[in-house]
Amino acid sequence: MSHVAAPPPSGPVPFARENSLKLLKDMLRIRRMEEKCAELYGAGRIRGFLHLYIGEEAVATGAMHALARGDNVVATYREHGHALLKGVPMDRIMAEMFGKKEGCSRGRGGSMHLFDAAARFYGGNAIVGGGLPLAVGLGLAAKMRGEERLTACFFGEGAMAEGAFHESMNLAALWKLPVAFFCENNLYAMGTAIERSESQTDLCTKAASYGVEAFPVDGMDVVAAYEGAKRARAKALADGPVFVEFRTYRFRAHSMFDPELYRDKAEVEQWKTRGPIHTFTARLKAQGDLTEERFLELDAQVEAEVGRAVAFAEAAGWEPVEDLTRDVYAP
Amino acid sequence: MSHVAAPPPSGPVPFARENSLKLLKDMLRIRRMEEKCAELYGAGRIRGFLHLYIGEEAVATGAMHALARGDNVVATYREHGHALLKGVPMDRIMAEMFGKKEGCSRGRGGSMHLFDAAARFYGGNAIVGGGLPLAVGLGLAAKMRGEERLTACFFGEGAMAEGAFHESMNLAALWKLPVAFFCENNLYAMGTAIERSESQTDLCTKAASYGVEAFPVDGMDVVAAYEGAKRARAKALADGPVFVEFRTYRFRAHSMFDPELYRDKAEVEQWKTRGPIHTFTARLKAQGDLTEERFLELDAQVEAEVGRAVAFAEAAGWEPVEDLTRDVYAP
Amino acid sequence: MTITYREALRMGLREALARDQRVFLVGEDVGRYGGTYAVSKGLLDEFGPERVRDAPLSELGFVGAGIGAALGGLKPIVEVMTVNFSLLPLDQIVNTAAILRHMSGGQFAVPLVIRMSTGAGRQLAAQHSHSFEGWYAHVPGIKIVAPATIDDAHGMLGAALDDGNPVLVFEYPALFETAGELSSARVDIAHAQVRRQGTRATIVAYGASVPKALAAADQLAAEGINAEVVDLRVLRPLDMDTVLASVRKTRRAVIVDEGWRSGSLSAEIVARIMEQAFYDLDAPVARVCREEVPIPYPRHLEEAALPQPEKIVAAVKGLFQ
Amino acid sequence: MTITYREALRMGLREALARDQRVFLVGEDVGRYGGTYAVSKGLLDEFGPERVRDAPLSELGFVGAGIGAALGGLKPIVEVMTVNFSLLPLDQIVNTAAILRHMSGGQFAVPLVIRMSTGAGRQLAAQHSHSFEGWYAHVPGIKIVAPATIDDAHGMLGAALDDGNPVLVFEYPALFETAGELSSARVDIAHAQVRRQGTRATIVAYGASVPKALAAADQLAAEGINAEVVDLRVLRPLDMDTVLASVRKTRRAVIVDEGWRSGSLSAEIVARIMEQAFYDLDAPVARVCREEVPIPYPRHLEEAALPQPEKIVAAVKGLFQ
Ligand SMILES: Cc1ncc(C[n+]2csc(CCOP(=O)(O)OP(=O)(O)O)c2C)c(N)n1
Ligand SMILES: Cc1ncc(C[n+]2csc(CCOP(=O)(O)OP(=O)(O)O)c2C)c(N)n1
Ligand SMILES: [Mg+2]
Ligand SMILES: [Mg+2]
Repeated sequence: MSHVAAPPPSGPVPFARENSLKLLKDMLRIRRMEEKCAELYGAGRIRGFLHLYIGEEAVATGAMHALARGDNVVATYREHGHALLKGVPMDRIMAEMFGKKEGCSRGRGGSMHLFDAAARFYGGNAIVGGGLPLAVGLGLAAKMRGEERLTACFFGEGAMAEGAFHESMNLAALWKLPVAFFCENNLYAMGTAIERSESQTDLCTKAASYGVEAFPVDGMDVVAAYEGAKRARAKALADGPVFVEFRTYRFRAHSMFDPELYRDKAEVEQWKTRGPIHTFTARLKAQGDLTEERFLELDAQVEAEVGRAVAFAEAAGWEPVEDLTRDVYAP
Repeated sequence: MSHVAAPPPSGPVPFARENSLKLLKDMLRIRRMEEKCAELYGAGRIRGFLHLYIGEEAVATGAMHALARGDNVVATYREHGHALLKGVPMDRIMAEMFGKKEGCSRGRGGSMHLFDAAARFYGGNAIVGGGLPLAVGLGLAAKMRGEERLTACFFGEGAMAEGAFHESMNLAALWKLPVAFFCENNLYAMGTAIERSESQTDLCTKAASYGVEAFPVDGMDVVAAYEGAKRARAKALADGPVFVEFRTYRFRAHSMFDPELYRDKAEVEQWKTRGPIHTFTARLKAQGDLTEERFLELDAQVEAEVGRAVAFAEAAGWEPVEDLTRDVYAP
Repeated sequence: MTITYREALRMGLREALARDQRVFLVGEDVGRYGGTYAVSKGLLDEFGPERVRDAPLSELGFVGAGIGAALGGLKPIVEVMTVNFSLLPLDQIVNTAAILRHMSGGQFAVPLVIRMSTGAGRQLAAQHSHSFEGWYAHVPGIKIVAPATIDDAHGMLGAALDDGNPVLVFEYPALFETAGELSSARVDIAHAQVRRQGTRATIVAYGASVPKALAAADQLAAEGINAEVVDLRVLRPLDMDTVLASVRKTRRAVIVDEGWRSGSLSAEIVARIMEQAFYDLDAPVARVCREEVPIPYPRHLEEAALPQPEKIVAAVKGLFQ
Repeated sequence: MTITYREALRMGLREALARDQRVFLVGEDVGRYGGTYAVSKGLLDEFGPERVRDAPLSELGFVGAGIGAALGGLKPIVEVMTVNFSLLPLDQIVNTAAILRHMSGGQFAVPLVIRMSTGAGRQLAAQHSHSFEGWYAHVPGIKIVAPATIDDAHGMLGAALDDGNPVLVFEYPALFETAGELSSARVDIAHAQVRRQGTRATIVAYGASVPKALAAADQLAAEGINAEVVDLRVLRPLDMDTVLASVRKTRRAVIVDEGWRSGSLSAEIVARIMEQAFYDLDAPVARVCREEVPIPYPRHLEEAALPQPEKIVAAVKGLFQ
C-alpha cells in the first residue's frame, strides 16, 4: 500500500450550488469545532482522550448527506464529525466534551462517547471494532421489523484486523442485512501503518471475500464520498451489506498524547495538499459557485455556531454527585 | 456449496506398495480405534464428550505422512486420529479416554484433550478456533529460533466464522510464519450446514483474501491428502502460511449426543460411497498392490493393537485424589 | 403438572416467543439441531427460522448483534451454548450491554436476555466445566439469575424479558433431567428464597448447588442439626435481606459455590455478612467451593473438585466446633 | 538513583530483553509508536523489530500467539495495551494459558508474561477505566502481580519471567509519573509487604490504591490513629500470612480495592479474614471500593466513584465506632 497521496481532487462539482455550499459548510463545521476542541484541550477544559478527525471531514460529510434522517449510525472514538452531521446539536456535543449534564450523553461519556437517541446516533465506542456487531444487530432489527432503514457503521482500517470485523461481516452477509460498512482508511492505526496491520492491504479485496459488494472511494473528495455513500445506501437497502473503503488521511496526531514518531512530516504535508476543504473550495470557486466573500461569510457563520456552542457548554451545569448511579439500571 | 459427493476417488495410487499399505493401515488404525471407542462409550467406560473422526481418516493420515517428526501439530476435540498418527501411542490414547493416569494427559483431559510433548502434539482443544492462535505462536517460535519446523493446525470449516480464525490468518501471513492451516471441511458444524455458517462457501477464496496460498484437496482420497499436505509443507517452510481445504465428510453424529436432525440419511449414504478406506482398498487391489488376505492380515494386526490398547487402559490406574492440584503451577 | 427442568425451560421459551413478536431466539444450533441440550427442540418448526435463528460460530458477533437488535427495538434472547464460550463475547457484554444505559445518560435501554448453560459434573474436563456466574455478578448494569427449580426454569425467562435490563440467565445441565411440579405462581427476579426452613445454621447456595444443599440439610436433620437453605436465585443484585434475616436467626452460615473458591461469589456473600451481621454470628462463616484446579476428566477427580453434600455437611458441623 | 515508575518499567523490560535472547515483546504499538504510555520507548531501536514486535489490532490472536510461542521455547512478554481490551483475549488466557500445564498432566509449561495497564483516574470514561485484577485473581494456573512501587515496577517483570508460570503484570498509569529511589534489592513475586508499620488498624491495598492508603494513614496518624498499610503486591496466590499477621496485631482492617465492590478481590480478603481470624477481630472488616457504576467522564464524578484517601480515613475511623 502506497502512502503517497494521489493528486488533489479536482474537476467540476456536479451538485446544485446550494447543496455544494451546504457540504462545504458542514466540513467547516467539523473542522472549526475540532480546532476549538484542540484549543480547549490545551486549556484543560476538555480532558481524557481526544481524537481529532481533521483531514478526514469529507468522509463523514459526504456520507451523512447521503443518509436519511431515519438511518442509524454507529461510529468510533473519532466521531465528533459523524455525530454533528447526523444531527446532534453542536452545543450538546460541546457540553459533552466539557462533561456537563446538558451534554448529549449527560456529560458522562465525553469525546469518545457521544450518543443521541433522537438522531439515531448510537455512539461513540472506544473499543476498536466494538461497534461493528452492534451495527449488525441494528440492521437485523430493521430487517425483521420491515423498516426501510440503513445502518451505517464507521470504523478505521486498523479495526479490520479484529475478529469483530470478521464475525460482523459474515453475519451481515449471511443474513443479508441493510448495513453499510464504511471503512475510514487513514493508513495508520495509532502508529501502526496498514502494511504492518493487514496482510492484505487491498481492503476491498478483503471485504469482497465475504461475498459483499466492496468499492473504494476517494475520501478526500466530498463529491466522491457523497456519491459512494449514496450508491452504498441504495445497494444495502436492496441487497444486503456493502463495504466502502474511504481513502483518507488524518492530519493531526492519533490523540493528544501522540508524539508521531511513526511517520514523516513530508508525508503529512503531501497529504495536506489534498485537504478536503481547500480543494473543494477551490473547485467551487473555479466553477463560479463560490466567491471569497461567500466563503468568509460561511466561515463566520460556522465560527459563530462554535462560539455559541462553547458558551452553551461553559454555562451548562455539572451532574450532581447524588446522580452518580442513576441509569445503571432501568428505573 | 453442494453437499453432493463427487464420484469416489479412483485411479492408480502413485506410491510404492509398502507406503500404500502403511497409509491403509494407518487409516484402519484410526477407524478401528474409534469404533472401539464408540463401543466403550456405550458401555460407560468412556465418558464426557466423544467426537468421532470416522469418514475423515484420509485427511489426518495423508497429512501426518507428509509431516516430519519434528513438526508441530495443533488440533481440535476431534483429534484422536491426528494424535495417533503424530506418534502418540494408542495405548496411552486409550488410557486417556478412560481417564487413567497412564493416559497421554495423565487421564485429566479425556477424548478432547490429548497431549504429547514428545510427539510435539499440542492438543486437543475444546474451544472451537482456540488452537489457531497457538499454532501461530508455535510458528513464530520456530521462525525466531531458526528451526526448520512446520506447525500444522487442524480445524473445521465451522471454526472459520470465529474471529480467532481471522486474527490468526492475518498474523501468520503478516509475519510469514511456517504454519499450515488445514481446514477439514465436513460441511457441518454440529447441525449447522456451511451455507448457514459462511457467507462465502468457497473457503479457498476466503483464505486467499489474507494473501495466503490456498487450495482445495479431496479429503476422501488419502493420495490427494498426502500430496496436498506435502505441497503445503514445502510452501509453508519456504514462504509462509498455506491454507488447505480438505473436502471431507463425517459419517457419524457430531458427538455421541447428536440426534442428526439436520441432514438426510441419503446424503450420508451417498458420501459413504466415497469412504476413504474402502475406496483406497479397492484401488490398491485393482493395481495388484493388495490382496484380500493381506488386507485381513493388516486389519487383524490393527485389531490386535486396539485390543492391546484397551487392555492397557483397563489395567492402568487412577490418579490419586491427593494429586488433584498437582501441576496447577510449576513446582 | 410434573415436568423436567429442560421442559420448563422450553416452555418458558415457547411462551416468550408466542407472547411477543419482538422476541426472537438466536444462537449456535438453536434451530435445526434443536439446541445442544435439546432445550429449543421443536421451536424452529413452530416459529420459523427468522425467530429461531441459527448463528455461525461467532459468539462475539452474535451477542453484539443481539445488543444491537435490542437497541433497534427487538427483544432478543441470545443463547451462548455454554458459559465456557462466553469469554469470547465478554467484551460486548461488559463494554456495551452493561454500560450503555448509564454512559448514554439514560437514553438507550438494552432489553436483552442472554441464556447460557453452566457448571461442571458431566466429565467434560477443563475447558467445558467452568462456573463464571460470580464473574458476571461483578458487573453493574446487568442482572444475573440462576434458576434452580422447575418454576424458576420456567418463569425466570419471562421475568427477564420484562425487566428492561440486560439479564443473563444461567441454566444448569446438571439439573436438566430433574422433574417436579410446575406451579401456577409467577416468579420474580428480585428475591432470594428460603427453600427449607431451619433454625441452627443457614446454607446459602444457587443453581445446581441448591439440591446439594438440600441433600446436606436432610442428612444434617437426621443428625439433629436443623439447617435452613437459602436459594439465592438472583446473583445480581443480591437480595441480602433474605440472606441476612436467615443468618441473624440461625447465627451460623455456610456458603456453597461451584466456582473456584478464591474470588467466587461466595466471597462476596461472606464479606456482606461480615459487614452487616458480624455481631450476630456465633461462628465464622464457612465456604464450600470448587477446588482451585481446572476440572479434570475422571469422575473421581471431578467429584473431588466440586462441592458435594458431604462437604457441606462437614462444613456445617464445623460451625459448631 | 531516582527514577519514575515508567522508567522503572522500561528498565525492567530492557534488562529482560538484554539478558535472554528468548525474551521478546509483542503488542500493539510497542515499537514504532513507543508504547501508548511510552513505556517501551527506545526499545525498538535497541532490540529491533523481531524482538520488539508491533502487532495488529487482534488481541485474541497475539495473546494466543504469545502462549504458542512460549510452548515453542520462547519467553514472550505480551503487552495488552490496557486491561479494558483484555476481555477480547480472555478465552486464551483462561482456557489455554491457565490450564494447559494441569490439563496436559504437567507436560507443557507456559512461561509467559502478559503486561497490561489498569485502573481509572484519568477521565477516560466507562470503557477505558476498568479494574479487572480481581477477575484474573480468580483463575488457578496464573499468577497476578501489581507493582505499586519503583522497585516492584522495575523488578517484578524479571521475577515473572523466571517464574515458569503465566504471570500477568498490572501496571498503573496513575503511578507512571511518580518518582522514587530505585534500590538494588531483588524483589520476589511471592509476598505481600508492610509498607507502613502501625498498631491500631490494618489497611490492605494494592496497585494505585497503595499511595492512597499511605496518604490516609498519614492523615490518621495526625489524628492519633496509627494504621499499618499492607501492599498485597501479589494478587494470586495471595500471601495471607502477611495480611493475617497484621490483622491479628491490629485487630481491625479496611480493604481498599479499585474494582467494583461486589465480587472484587476485597471480598476474598474479607472472606479469608472471616475464615482465619474471626476471633481476632474487634470490629467487622470494612471495604473501600469503586462504586457500582460505569466510570463517568467528569472529574468530580470519577473521583466520587473511586476510593480516595478521605474515604479510607472514614472507613478506618468507622472501625472504632
Ligand atoms: C480493542 C482495542 N484495542 C486497542 C485500542 C487502542 N486504540 C485506540 S484507537 C487505536 C487505533 C485504531 O486505528 P483505526 O481502526 O485505523 O482507526 P483510526 O484511529 O485510524 O481512525 C488503538 C490501537 C482500543 N481502543 N481498543
Ligand atoms: C467457541 C466454541 N463455541 C461453540 C462450541 C460448541 N461446538 C463444539 S464443536 C462445534 C462445531 C464445530 O464445527 P467445525 O469447526 O466444522 O468442526 P467439526 O466438528 O465439523 O469437525 C461447536 C459449535 C465450542 N466448543 N467452542
Ligand atoms: Mg486508521
Ligand atoms: Mg465441520
